[in-house]
Amino acid sequence: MMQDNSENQTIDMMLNMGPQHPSTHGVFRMELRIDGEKIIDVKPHIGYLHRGSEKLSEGEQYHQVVTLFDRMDYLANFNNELVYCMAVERLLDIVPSRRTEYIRVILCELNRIASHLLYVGTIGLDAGAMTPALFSFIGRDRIQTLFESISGARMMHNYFKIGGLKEEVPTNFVSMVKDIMPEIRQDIDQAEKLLTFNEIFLSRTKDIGVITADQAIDYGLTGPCLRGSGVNYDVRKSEPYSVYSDFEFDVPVGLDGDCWDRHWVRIKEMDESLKIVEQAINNLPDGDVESSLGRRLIRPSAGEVYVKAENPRGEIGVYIVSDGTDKPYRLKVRPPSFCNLSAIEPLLQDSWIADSVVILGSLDIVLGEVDR
Amino acid sequence: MADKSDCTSEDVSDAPELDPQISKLKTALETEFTGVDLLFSMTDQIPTVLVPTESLHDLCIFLKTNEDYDSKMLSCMAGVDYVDYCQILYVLYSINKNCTVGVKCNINYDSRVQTVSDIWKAGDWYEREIHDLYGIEFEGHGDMSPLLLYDGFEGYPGKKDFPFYDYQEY
Amino acid sequence: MAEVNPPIGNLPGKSRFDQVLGSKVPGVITTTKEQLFGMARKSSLWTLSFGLACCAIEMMSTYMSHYDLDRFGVVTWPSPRQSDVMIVAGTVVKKMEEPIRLLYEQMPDPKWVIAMGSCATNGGPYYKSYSVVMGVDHIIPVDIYVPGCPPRPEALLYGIVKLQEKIMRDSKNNGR
Amino acid sequence: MIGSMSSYFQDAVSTLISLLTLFSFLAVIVLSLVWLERKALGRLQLRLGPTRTGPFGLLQPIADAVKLVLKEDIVPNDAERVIFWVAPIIVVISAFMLWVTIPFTPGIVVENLENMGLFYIGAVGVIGILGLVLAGWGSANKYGVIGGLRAAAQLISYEIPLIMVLISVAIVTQTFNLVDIVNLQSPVPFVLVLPLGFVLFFVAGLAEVGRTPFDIYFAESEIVGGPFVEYSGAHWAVFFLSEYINTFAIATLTVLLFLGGWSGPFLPSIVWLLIKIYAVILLIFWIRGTLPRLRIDQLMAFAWKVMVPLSFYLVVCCSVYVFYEMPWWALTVMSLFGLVAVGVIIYRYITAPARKVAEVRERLRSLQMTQEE
Repeated sequence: MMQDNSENQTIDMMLNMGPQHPSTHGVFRMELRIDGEKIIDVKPHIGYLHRGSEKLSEGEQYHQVVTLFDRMDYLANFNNELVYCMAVERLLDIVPSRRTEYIRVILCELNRIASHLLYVGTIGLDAGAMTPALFSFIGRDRIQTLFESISGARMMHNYFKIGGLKEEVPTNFVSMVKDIMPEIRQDIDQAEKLLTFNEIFLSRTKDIGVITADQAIDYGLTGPCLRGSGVNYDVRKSEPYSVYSDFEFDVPVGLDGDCWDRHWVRIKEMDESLKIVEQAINNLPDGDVESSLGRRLIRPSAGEVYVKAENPRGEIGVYIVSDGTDKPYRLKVRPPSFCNLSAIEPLLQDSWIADSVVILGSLDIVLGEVDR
Repeated sequence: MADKSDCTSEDVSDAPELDPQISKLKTALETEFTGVDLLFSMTDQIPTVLVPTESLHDLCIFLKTNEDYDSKMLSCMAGVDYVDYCQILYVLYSINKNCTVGVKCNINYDSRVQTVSDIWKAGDWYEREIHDLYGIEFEGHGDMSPLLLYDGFEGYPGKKDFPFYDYQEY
Repeated sequence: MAEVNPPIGNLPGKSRFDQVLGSKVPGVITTTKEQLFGMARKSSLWTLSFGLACCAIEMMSTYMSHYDLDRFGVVTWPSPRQSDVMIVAGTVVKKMEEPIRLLYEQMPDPKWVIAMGSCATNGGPYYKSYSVVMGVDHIIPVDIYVPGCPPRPEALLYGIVKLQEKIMRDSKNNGR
Repeated sequence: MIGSMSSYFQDAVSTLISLLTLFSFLAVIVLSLVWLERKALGRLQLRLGPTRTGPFGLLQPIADAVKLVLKEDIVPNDAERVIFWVAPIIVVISAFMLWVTIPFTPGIVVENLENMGLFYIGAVGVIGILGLVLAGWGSANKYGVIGGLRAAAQLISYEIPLIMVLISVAIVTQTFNLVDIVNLQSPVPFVLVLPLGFVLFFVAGLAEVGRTPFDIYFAESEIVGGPFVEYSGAHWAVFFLSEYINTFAIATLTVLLFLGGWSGPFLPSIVWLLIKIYAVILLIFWIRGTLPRLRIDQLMAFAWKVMVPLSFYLVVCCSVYVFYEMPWWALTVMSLFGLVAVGVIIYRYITAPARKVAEVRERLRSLQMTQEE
């Protein structure tokens, strides 16, 4: 090692984290410039999972694009399918039946819980606790089993069709969901109680990774990351889509905008989601879930549409340009994780190396969505 | 697909006067930007204005600071390739007013456009992405290194003439 | 694309055992020795914790309580130096190609690769894409392909059992 | 002359035999610990742990060990070869050296150093740190360097309270001999006399062996294994071995110093000792399955602001007790007072996490009130 005896001085060290690192949540890579244990500067690199989904969807018919949306945010498959179907439905100017909308909302909210449960597990792993991950996956498996009995797949459901659902839900759908709800509540408690008020976890997350409300809006943060900073913004409330205006629920909001507040917002959000599921399953209307389009090829008239919805990770927007053919002319997704991740530079500055993984975990990114 | 590319402004801007959101946007902007060629339309339910490249930056600052629009959040930035030019859509959102405004801008591939990353930090990565996919240069943007693609990637995959099935061995 | 020449039938590299004893062990008991070692190897497949995309979530599910890969002695290690199996779970993108090759080369012999999911097998739903490698076998040698998009945890379990069978078969045939 | 030579020879042979016995005994212990850890953690996490390798997965650690020895042994190109090779040896030798003087029963011990048992333990226990730092430095990996430096900072800081507790035990018992210390605990184990000492020793011991929540220096989710990141095969197995030997040593010392060692009714003494040791080890595994990891600055703050003052207080208490020849429960009271009072004061006013807990609880209460309204 180089050493200058006449004048001892410290030099910064470059530390590469990722793309293969146990806690970069996939293939995110960051170059940290560190001084001892302190991070001075960070340079994020993404694109290690850039699959060109947007370009690919220009070559697929409208019905086929749903599969690509499944794989974009692979933790919130139903939510992604919903926003795409809503966009095309608005392009075609059709409205699905009320039963369809209710079933969609139930599945989306259950998916939100599944996604947040995975978050609880991963933030625990990042902070060094391994047991919450195993507990939270029990609840997640329960939800996935329910999804499987409905759609036939544990993750990539391909269940929402434009204007309807692929098929009617099983006859015991209502009883299945009602049975699963107390179990999920128990699983959530079991997983998060090991963490949320644990003193070590508090000291690892409280006042760490603070982002103010103005800064968060400037960076385009949405979802729990924005609400953790105290901004009450939820697309389900501000511009209710689907049938969300029928349900009563609160939007939990944090105060300080630190990692713990983001964590807390997510924990509370799961309770709210359960509330929505409960209301929806009790008032599930009868009717048809078949799309009014049938199995015809879709050729929407030329036009543009921008639709947004609330994903577990934040606001997802879909911009579709149609030129009257059976394939979208251009499809652009506004991925919530992409914007949330872009705030990593101010968040990581002057934090510790150990904090960097916790901050990244509290942003709860999905690389499939960041890179698309 | 290229011959259908003229479907943008004309089709949807049939009756802009009928929509109250459009007229509101029109009155707000026309006092400030006299002599600038603005074209108003609706993108689905979002009032949208098509601005020339030169006045894009000023208009964005205006929409951010204007009390009625207060667009503190750059929600989305999407590039669309219309073969001979590229259209960029800026979706601006105001949390306080709960209103969305769209700004469109047509850019020729040989020209440059002013960056908005100094107005909204969110624009930073969006512009890098659009640079990756369409090859548009943003003036005043500090770091234009590839974000999604790797160094040495040839071509601009967002463009319509970029091949689909042509598999390149890396 | 650079050439990667895998050892035929995954012959193990030089271990400490071989360096010390080397040729001193008589050939008569070789088969038994190899089989014994094969049993040890197949019972402790430590995987590299390496998730790429969607399949990584199902891979995590497999490690967790319900499916519990630990029953088979499979645990994850964060460093490639301590792992035997690389489960390529997800789409391999051209930008990710170099790191994957590097990781594979960092793993000590004997090492195995499981291509999990259709993306890692042949590109899957992204077969038209401009940035996706059509299967991880374009980069590194693959032992087990697990089909599915994403494969169910049971499928991955089956893949690991198949890999164990393969290890035993290889050790019986002395690596051929 | 010849007689002395042969006696030396006999001495050497007997020492060699006992060392070999110790080595094999510890190897078996480590295998059992690996199995027990995976099983115990599995049960904590609602799963089974290894089941396929042998009955109840009992052969799992053996398979792991055989596989690790058979793995390719990689020395990175940029590594300092000598340091890279020597580091694991230093670590494992220091781990074994500790065991030379630790008695299992009055009879079963390699060499009971009568006048300096505790002193020897305090001295030898530190050598392992050197190996960790060298391992981090020699592997020419930045994660390794960070891990090595973390190990140095952490282990040296927690050595102080550990040694202070050893000193206070020595003050109370007036001996360094571990066998005597255990015999003195026959009516009342020291956990009742020195509860503070027990807690301090256990916590500092957890930090010494890098167990959760103090597994900072090889934190898997941050620095990917720290000093061990570049080690593979047999070298890594050596680190693994020494880690478990150290865990076993800390548990054994806790039992010997505070839990009455091998004394107990009905069963043979060695069985009692092993029961107690495994109980302590299961406690360590339980903590591993429950708690998250501290951060390096919090870890150091905890050492210097909580552990070190408390351990000095304990030494003062023990000196006062010995000087004024008080009854044994006086020491318990003083110790408990220290544990409660000093602990609470430090907890409330010095350590940062506690303040935050209060803050957060208050906010939660207010939020609940608003929700009820």
